Amino acid sequence: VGTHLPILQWEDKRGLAFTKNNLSYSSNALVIPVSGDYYVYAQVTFRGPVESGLKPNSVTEIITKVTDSYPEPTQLLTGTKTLSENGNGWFQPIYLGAVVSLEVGDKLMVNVSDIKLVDYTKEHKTFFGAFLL
Amino acid sequence: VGTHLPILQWEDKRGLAFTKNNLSYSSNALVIPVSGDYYVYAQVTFRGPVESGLKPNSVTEIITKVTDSYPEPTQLLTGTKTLSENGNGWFQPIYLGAVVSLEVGDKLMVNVSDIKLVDYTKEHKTFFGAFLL
Amino acid sequence: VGTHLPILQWEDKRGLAFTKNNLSYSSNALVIPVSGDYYVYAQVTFRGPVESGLKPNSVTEIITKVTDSYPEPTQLLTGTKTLSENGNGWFQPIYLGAVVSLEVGDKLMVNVSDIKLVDYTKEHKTFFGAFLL
Amino acid sequence: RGACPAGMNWIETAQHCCPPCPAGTFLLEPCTSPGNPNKCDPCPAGTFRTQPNTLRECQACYECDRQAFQSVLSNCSATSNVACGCEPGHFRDCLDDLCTEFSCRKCQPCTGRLIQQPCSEAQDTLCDSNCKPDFYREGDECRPCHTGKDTCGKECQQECG
Repeated sequence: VGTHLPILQWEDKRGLAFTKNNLSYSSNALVIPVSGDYYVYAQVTFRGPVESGLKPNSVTEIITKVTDSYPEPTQLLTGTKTLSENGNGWFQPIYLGAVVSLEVGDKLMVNVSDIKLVDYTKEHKTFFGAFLL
Repeated sequence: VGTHLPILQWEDKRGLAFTKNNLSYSSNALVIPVSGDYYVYAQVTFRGPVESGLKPNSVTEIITKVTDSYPEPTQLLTGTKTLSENGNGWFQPIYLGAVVSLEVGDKLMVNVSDIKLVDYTKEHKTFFGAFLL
Repeated sequence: VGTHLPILQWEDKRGLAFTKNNLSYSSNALVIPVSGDYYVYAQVTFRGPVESGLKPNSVTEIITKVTDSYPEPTQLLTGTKTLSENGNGWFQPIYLGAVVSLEVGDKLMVNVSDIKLVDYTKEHKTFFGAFLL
Repeated sequence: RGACPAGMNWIETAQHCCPPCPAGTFLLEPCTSPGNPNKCDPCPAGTFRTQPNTLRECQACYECDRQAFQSVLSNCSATSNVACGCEPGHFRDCLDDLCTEFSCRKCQPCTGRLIQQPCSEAQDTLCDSNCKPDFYREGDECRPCHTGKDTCGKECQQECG
């Protein structure tokens, strides 16, 4: 459930983006270098219009964990919001953040309900990160 | 004053939930083990439908502090949002997070405008935590 | 772009507000005392009514960086939301938070689309902060 | 932190002032002393700096929003961000007064009416309020008089005869 949703890809070097302390980014996931408690966060700005008549009634963002020790992804944090904007141009940011216990090698990803609705145009509107406590 | 609003109860052991470094959970509150600055956060996902005709026009989440040194609770962080969804099935997440100075023994709780509207069904949609800086 | 929007002023001493570890507040900005990675966050609660007929169709909050090393401000984090509430009295909180790399002397500010819409009446509804990782 | 003369920036890591790197580049290595040049590298593809600077990285270019029918007016270069406009047949639906955020909406066709003002980047087509000759008004639409169909209702007969 939820984790079959499309996975976002991220820029990890240019502009404001960076990875350090061995936290690395590969194939759409942040890879955990050392076991511990991490504050994990992500914001996705969703936006319309999509071709008129195709307005979804909700948008969803899920931070997911994939681990070698379990065959299925685990949903860590979920933000889901129904849309009530009627006009064409709408914007809806969803921010998520919390402390989770992670093991070395765990992978963190962000799934969204519909990639076509994600505002990827500006790095300061849609972002994803984690830091070790 | 918001703090007479109902207090949420939390799972603190099973699934993704955990407490450590002596941060403990008892009678609906996180209990602060050592004085210091903490990043405190919580997300509550509110959702309808409620019996039709009873749709609230807003939802509110408040992180509150109770301390022995003062007889009244203190509102630390508040998220309040009016609802404009007209349909019955609606979802509205509210995330709050900030650094607050706390004393040993202080208790942190989450109040909500209406417990019936809280989506408590999935641990990744409604969560609450804190960590010492 | 974006950074010509009005800048919010903040209380830095009274109530829940405080600054420490040389992170100081002056002329509407948090001043970074030592280079490093910071978790920077802010919530702005926007609210109507505005004189009827003048309801904006969106609200925007931007955390901006000003540095001696560059003549233009840099947008670090942006939350922009269209409004669909039709009634007059509406509330809309926007929370932003992420890790950014900062240099000593950098200044952090919060810009908003319209200062008249900001609910500054309660410190727990609109807040701004940062901490060194 | 030392004060620097005009045109020079304080470099914390070097603990002295250096000249800024030119626009389109970023500071790879600061000057060894205020009189010497920095080592500046060009902004990597997909990034830019419009101004002289002593920053350690360039800003990431924005992207035009294809889903919102935006088009590229000018590509991102080492010294300028991308500029976005609207695809032909669309106009800007601004989100805020400064139009920093906009989506592009289809221009209205003015079927059966004269065009007062053609669609532009900034504004939708302005249609004449009256129907063109050989068209009649039905509700707020203008319909052709002779469609070969036999149905010519009351409004049609009044205007089309």
